[in-house]
Amino acid sequence: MIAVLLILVPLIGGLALFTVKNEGNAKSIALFASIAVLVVSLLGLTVMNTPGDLNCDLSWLPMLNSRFHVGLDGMGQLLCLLTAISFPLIFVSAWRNTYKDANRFYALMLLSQAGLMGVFLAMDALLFYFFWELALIPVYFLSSTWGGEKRIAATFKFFIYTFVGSLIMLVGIIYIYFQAQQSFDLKAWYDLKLDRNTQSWLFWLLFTAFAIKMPVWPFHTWQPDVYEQSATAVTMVLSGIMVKMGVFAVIRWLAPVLPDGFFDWGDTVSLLCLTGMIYASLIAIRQDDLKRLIAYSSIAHIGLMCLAIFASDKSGLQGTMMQMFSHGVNIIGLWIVADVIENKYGTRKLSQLGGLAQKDPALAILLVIIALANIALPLTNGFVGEFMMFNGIFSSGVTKYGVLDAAVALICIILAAVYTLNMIKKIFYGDSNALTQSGTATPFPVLASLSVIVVLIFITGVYPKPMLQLTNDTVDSILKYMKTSI
Amino acid sequence: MNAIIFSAIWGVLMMFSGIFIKVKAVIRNLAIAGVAILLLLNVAELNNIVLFHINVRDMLVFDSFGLLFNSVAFAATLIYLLLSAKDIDEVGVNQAEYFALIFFVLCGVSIASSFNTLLMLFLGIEIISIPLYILTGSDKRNLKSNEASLKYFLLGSFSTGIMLMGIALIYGASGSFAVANMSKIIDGFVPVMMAGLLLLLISMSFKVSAAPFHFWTPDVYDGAPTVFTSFMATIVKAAVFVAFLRLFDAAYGPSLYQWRLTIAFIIAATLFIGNITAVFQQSVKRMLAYSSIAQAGFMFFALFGYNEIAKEGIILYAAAYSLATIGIFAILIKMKDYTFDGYNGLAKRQPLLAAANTVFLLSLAGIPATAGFFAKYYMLLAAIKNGAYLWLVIFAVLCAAVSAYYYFRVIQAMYFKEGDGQVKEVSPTFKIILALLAGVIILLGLFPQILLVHLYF
Amino acid sequence: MGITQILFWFLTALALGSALMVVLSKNPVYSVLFLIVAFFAISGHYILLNAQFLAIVNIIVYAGAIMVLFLFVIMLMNLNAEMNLQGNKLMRFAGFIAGLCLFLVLVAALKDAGTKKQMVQMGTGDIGLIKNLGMTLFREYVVPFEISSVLFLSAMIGAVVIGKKE
Amino acid sequence: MPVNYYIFVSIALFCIGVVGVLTRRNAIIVFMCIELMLNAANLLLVAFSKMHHLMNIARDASAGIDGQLFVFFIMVVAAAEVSVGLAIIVMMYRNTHSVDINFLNRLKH
Amino acid sequence: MNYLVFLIPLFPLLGFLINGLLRKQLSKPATGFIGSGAVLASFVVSVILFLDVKNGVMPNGGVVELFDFISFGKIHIPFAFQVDQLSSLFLLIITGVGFLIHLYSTAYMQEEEDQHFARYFSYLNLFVFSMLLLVLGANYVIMFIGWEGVGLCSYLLIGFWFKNNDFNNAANKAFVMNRIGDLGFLLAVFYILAKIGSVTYSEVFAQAPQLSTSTLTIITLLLFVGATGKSAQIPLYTWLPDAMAGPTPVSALIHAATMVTAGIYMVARSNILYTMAPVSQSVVAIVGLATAVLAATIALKQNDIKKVLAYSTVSQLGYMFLGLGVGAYTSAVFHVMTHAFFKALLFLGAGSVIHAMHHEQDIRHMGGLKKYLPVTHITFLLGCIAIAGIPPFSGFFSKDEILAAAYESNKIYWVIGVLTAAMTAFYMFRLYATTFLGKFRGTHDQEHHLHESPAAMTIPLVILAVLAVAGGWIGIPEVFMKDGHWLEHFLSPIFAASYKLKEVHAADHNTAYMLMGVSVTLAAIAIGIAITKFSKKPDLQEADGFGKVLANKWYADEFYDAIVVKPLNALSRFLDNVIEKSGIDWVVNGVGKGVQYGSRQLRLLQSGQVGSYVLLMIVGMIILFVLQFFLKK
Repeated sequence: MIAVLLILVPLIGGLALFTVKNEGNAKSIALFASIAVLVVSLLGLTVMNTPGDLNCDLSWLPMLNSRFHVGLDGMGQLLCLLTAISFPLIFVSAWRNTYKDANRFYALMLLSQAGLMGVFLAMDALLFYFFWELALIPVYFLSSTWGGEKRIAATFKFFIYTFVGSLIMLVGIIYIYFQAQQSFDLKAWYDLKLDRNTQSWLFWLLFTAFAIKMPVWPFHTWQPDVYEQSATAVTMVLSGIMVKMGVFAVIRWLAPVLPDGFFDWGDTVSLLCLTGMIYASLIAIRQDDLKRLIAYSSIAHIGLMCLAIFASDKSGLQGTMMQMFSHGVNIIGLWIVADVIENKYGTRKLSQLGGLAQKDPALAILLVIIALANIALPLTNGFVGEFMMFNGIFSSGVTKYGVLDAAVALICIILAAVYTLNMIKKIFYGDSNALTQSGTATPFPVLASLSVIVVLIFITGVYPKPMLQLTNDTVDSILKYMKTSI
Repeated sequence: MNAIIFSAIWGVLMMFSGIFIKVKAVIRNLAIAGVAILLLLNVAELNNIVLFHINVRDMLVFDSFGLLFNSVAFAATLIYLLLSAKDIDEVGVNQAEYFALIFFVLCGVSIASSFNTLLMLFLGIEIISIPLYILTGSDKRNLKSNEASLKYFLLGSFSTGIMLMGIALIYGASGSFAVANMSKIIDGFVPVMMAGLLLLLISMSFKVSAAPFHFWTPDVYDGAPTVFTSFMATIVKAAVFVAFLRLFDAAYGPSLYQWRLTIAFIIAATLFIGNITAVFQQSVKRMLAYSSIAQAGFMFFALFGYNEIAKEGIILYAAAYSLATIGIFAILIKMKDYTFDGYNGLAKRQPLLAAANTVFLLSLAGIPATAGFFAKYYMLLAAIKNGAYLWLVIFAVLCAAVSAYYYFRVIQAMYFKEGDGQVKEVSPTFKIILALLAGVIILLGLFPQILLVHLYF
Repeated sequence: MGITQILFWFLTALALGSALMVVLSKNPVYSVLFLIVAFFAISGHYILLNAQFLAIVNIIVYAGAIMVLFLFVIMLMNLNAEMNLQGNKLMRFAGFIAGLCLFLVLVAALKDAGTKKQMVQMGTGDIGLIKNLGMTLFREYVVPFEISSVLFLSAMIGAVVIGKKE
Repeated sequence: MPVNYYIFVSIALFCIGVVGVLTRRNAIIVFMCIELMLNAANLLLVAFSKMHHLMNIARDASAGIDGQLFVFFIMVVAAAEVSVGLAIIVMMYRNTHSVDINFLNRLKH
Repeated sequence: MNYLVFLIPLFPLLGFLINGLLRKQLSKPATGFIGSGAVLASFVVSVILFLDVKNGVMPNGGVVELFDFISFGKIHIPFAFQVDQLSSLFLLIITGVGFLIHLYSTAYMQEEEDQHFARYFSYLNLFVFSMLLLVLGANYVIMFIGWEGVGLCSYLLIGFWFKNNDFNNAANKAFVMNRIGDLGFLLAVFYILAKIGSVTYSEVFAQAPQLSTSTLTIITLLLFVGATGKSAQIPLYTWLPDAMAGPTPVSALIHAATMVTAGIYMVARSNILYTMAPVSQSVVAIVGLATAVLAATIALKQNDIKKVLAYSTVSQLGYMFLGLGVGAYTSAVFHVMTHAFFKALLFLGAGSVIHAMHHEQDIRHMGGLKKYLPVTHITFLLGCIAIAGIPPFSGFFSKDEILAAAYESNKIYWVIGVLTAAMTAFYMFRLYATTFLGKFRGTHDQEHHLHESPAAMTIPLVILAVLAVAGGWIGIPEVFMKDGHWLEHFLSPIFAASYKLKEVHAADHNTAYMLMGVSVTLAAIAIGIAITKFSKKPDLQEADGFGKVLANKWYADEFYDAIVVKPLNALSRFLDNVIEKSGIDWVVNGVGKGVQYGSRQLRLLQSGQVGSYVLLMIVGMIILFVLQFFLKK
């Protein structure tokens, strides 16, 4: 029930919005729908959390033995919550923004939410693939319609790139389907034991798609361009939630299904992740464009999550889940700030900004907190996730290089501090210049959504226990299939 | 049998209607009614209501597969006529004859989907081809149409020659034209059989425009009046594929393993050439011609996989591909400029057209929730089920990604580019049908079984 | 070497030779005439195989009707040797090579078959007689026979639609 | 006569037809060469028909007759094709005063 | 009274929140009151707890669990506090000195606008909060929270005047260098977690003996990397002098009295681990000593009043590490305490001077301030004497204890230590003499405005001066007084295990007297030279020769710039321009371009000529025949 509602509410809301003509109404309806989703999600977390409420298994494609099976486990709850929280935040923060054809904009946003929910909820591989692709289409339209000058080309590259990955994944899914006695059921896939060689190459069929989506170095080059060119609200969806699809998919659809392949390629992928982390962090240091800087920082963060997953350690996995949520919330906060700055001053160039802390102390404080959460300062949400991930990587039982991996990855923490502080310095500190002199105070909706984010940062940062408990069972069951000691 | 006889009769009727009826709309509606009745009769036969009991001496066999395909083809034709019948009027003065020819083609389609001997296959293919040569050349003053018609005719006859040579060799090796007997090969005649089958394969590949026998396709599709290109590229092509699959059933199936390499080569070449060449096209019409080659490459997987899934898949593919392409062509006909730029800014002026077109294009690209996804999906399923040649499947999906490139160029033009591509007058009926068509495609994309379930009765 | 063999080789040589001349002749009229010769040679083969009906039909329909139609069109268009429509050198060369390769490949594919052992009935046999063919055609093959009427109808319409001056 | 003689003769005729299609630019001649290819197939069919007759004569007095009937149908189809084909060529000639198959070359790439 | 523990960090946290959120509403006195009051309240609670601890009222080993912080699998990391001898002592220092500095700040920061004033106090409260977490934490993770927290506050306060980009750079530098150290700390935590499965002190220390020496060495070295960052030791010390960009009370509180001693606290806390890893101990001692010498030499030639003090801090921290390295944990903690008093005093005194001089910090423009700033002058002088190690001032006791322990451990340590002590005395009195003695060398305008600071500033100076003088008396060595070393007794439970493992020999009385005599004599000589040399004729010209090297801090910043910063920037540029744009992205775009190029070429096949189509078809046929007939196995 809950699971279906999570998909249906945004879907219906989105479709209905296409018919709304008035822009103001569109905005309100979108916000209302997204809050409704949030309510449903919270209901699922609190009162209606029996398996009967959370799962829904309907006949769908009897000829293919595929069912409309959606359900929420701990990880699903977490990511659905993230998705549910993000959209109201995005809508509120963009309240003062005016979009051409606002009804279409908000409609597509809600549709993308429906698609994302579907990805996180699907318990059937075909259904998963279905939503995986579907989530992409609204985002494609969103990024191509609203945004910078080069948006069309950048989005197109992104689309084709991820489409390639998805299709290769489809081949893998079909192959496994036949191996699993023509079943798409998640459970059947988990119980499937393929021989090591098969797993080894199947791994790449699936992982390519996930790697492109995350993105893992060197599949990342679509990302900075798209983030830079898309409208910022869309970028929030992309980087806040959509990239989590890749991480999520690795945990749910790759690691337990192909454990041997997963282990065999673990070191290789870890190497890619590490390279990517260092690489992206270093590049982030010299970015002058705020959006590109955040984009590269996102690559580094995602690399860490991927690395932690491949450590196949309980701590690492739980940390990854925690971090998926935290990173989603934090990076949305960063994008909100980027959006505000761009709207206000018409530039994203760090070199042209400066001294905003005088003009806009509230924004400065909020950004500093979010940025610090992003670099995992203790008592913020980022710390819990990263601490656990690093611990997982460090004590990983599946690789000989755990300590080395952790040490190298920790270097990125330093580099993250370098570019994040640089960013803060260049935007907020120093004396204001001719451009920033004209600055006005940040509108209330933006501050409100940023404040919510800050509150989330501290709540989850100081008392992460509920979240850890939420994902505990999921992690245990996944690890069981990964055959490592818990 | 209902369909074969009725379509022939109605074709004659249409032929004479041109003499007796002077109002174009009446003729048009007569044709639409004819197809509707044809569809009904065929569905009736699918439910075992047969009007004509004729002893066909095993030359034709009416099974659910063929009949279901006929239904799809007729339904597609119905939609095609509903959308584009007016445009047929505008091609030339011989409106009634064009409709008559379309009915004859449908007769050929019904034969091709139910043949049981090579003779009927040959006749069916020829009955399909000859009217098409004419329809291609129907815009007589247009040199492009002339050229297309000539090329189509010469190359088509050439492939007929190859087919006949193949049939002759098959006959020599098995002593019969019945497809059922094709596996009974006389001692020492295996190479003869194989050569015959290969020649037959080549000529059929030609008809479905598979590389390297596809060369006629872009030129003919481009040169023919757009409204007929639409018909040729969809219903007819699908029919030939169905015939091809039937042929495989008897002839290639038993010795399938011997053909896989050859078919793999054809698939790879078709996908590669179709998709890659389509990328650079500037005219949407010509792009669609190449895209039809590329789609043929995917349909070929049904032959490659050759199993029950393939049968389901080819029906679904036929439906998905035909419906979507008909829709795209119907919109293309309304455009004043056939280049990609001609679509610029369409979403502003004709949001419904643009939205429907998007659905069709997404379906062709194989995006989920459109029929095209399950069509491609079934093809991959059919191919992977056999386990071998996974590289080919990967290659195919990479090509599918390339296909997204050129399909999305149209979407980009419609939605994201500024421009004033002009559109001809479109009637509300046209829009409604277009919307319905888009709805059908999405419905099939969510629940393909509503079509496929009819295969099993 | 019996008379049948001699006739076989003669007719074969005639058919192939005149077929070659069809391709090689510069004047289209000559080509038509050589093609008629080739058809006659093939008809001769049919007679040799005691397929009398086909032999006659071949001469009447092909050599008679169809080729005359060709000739008629050529005359109508006043095409003659001056309009030299040979392809360019390279294309011709490539064409010959490709044709030759195809021939070699086909021969190679079929040469070691058990076809040598199977004999063709020459001179006798009554299946080629009009009576037997007719019986079978109108009993067993009546459906395709009727269906071919559709083909003719469409060809007729086609000739009208395409050929008619507007 | 062994049947492989007929096979090779037919193939030879067929290939000559193919070469004609390849090398000639006159549409009518090209079309004639295609007719030649059809005739090669016809000859082969008749030869096979007689071969099967000989093989199965004991079992079935009319064995092999379908091969000859097929030839009949081929001739039917060929006649139909010729009528359409010549109409197309004439139409083109009317518009361009040429029967060169390469004369019209607007559709490419 | 353990239930009161949570109040200690809570007060500053509340102060931070109130001042931070209501910074535009509150007036300066209100802000100052809240800020200082919060710390004072914490101090009061700390005193209560301290008395409890002193009386041995420590239920549950002083551990108070507040809630579960992070737990997964078998690992539980509670949010727990531990109040024992060590932490209660540090609590007193932090809240006590902290309160004084807060009080001082209310006057010092008076010139700031209301909201910045409030911002300052909220930062300061946040710092106290973090520092208290660091000290109170009952496990390494909570300590790490405080550890990073103080780093953050340091960053915020160094960059307090954010309009000045040099200050911002200094703040960034401080944060990044601290982070480098934190990396080591974190790795150590992971190591401990992996080996022991817990980070709670009691469990870690209890199970430590089961670990191999190499493991312990790695853990302790990694922890020490953290300490070098936070406590400004070689190689991560360069941020501290730059950190003087912050307001002077901040320097006093964070960069002298408390935060920088976190490393010492951590090592002292983990003393058992270090004791079992002798290699690490030596490393700690050598790094500490090297830092002490290096910083002292640099301090000889600095002309910025705060820079001198900063280097002196680095140097003194080096002493403390030397003490830890030679196993004299109590002495190190003792020195932390005395150092907190006299260094805070010195910084606040310097602040008073700077305040009076209208933010002039160059001592070459000062001189003769004795008569204008009497209170400041006296207290500053007392501080100088204390740091120089003249008995019976506090610095004498703690420093000599360390030197004595060093002597026992390794004579060379002692020799260098004593020389450093002499240098310390020299540069401190050079500073004193140049600033307070002689004639005023500033502008006439400055001279006109010279005035003693208000009471809010002088009262803390006086209190600290008293402590700087008398603070050492809680650790009077055995030589002078039987059972005089009250501190040692108090702290003994903390270090008991270590001392049991490795006895620290107290020097016999004669040696002790000799050692004291040497160091005091040398210090006195150095003082004498400094006073005579600089009171009349301060060296105003730019240094040259070796002096220039010292004035330029051994070119350490330039060195780091050349080996770390520049290569990193170059690498970043290379990756961005070459690898990213013309490497990976080029390949990705290249695939797209390749397809387009292929398309352009491939479409030429479609020549539009029937002949070529047929030719290609025939070629295709031949290929298929070859495939089908001749290429199959």
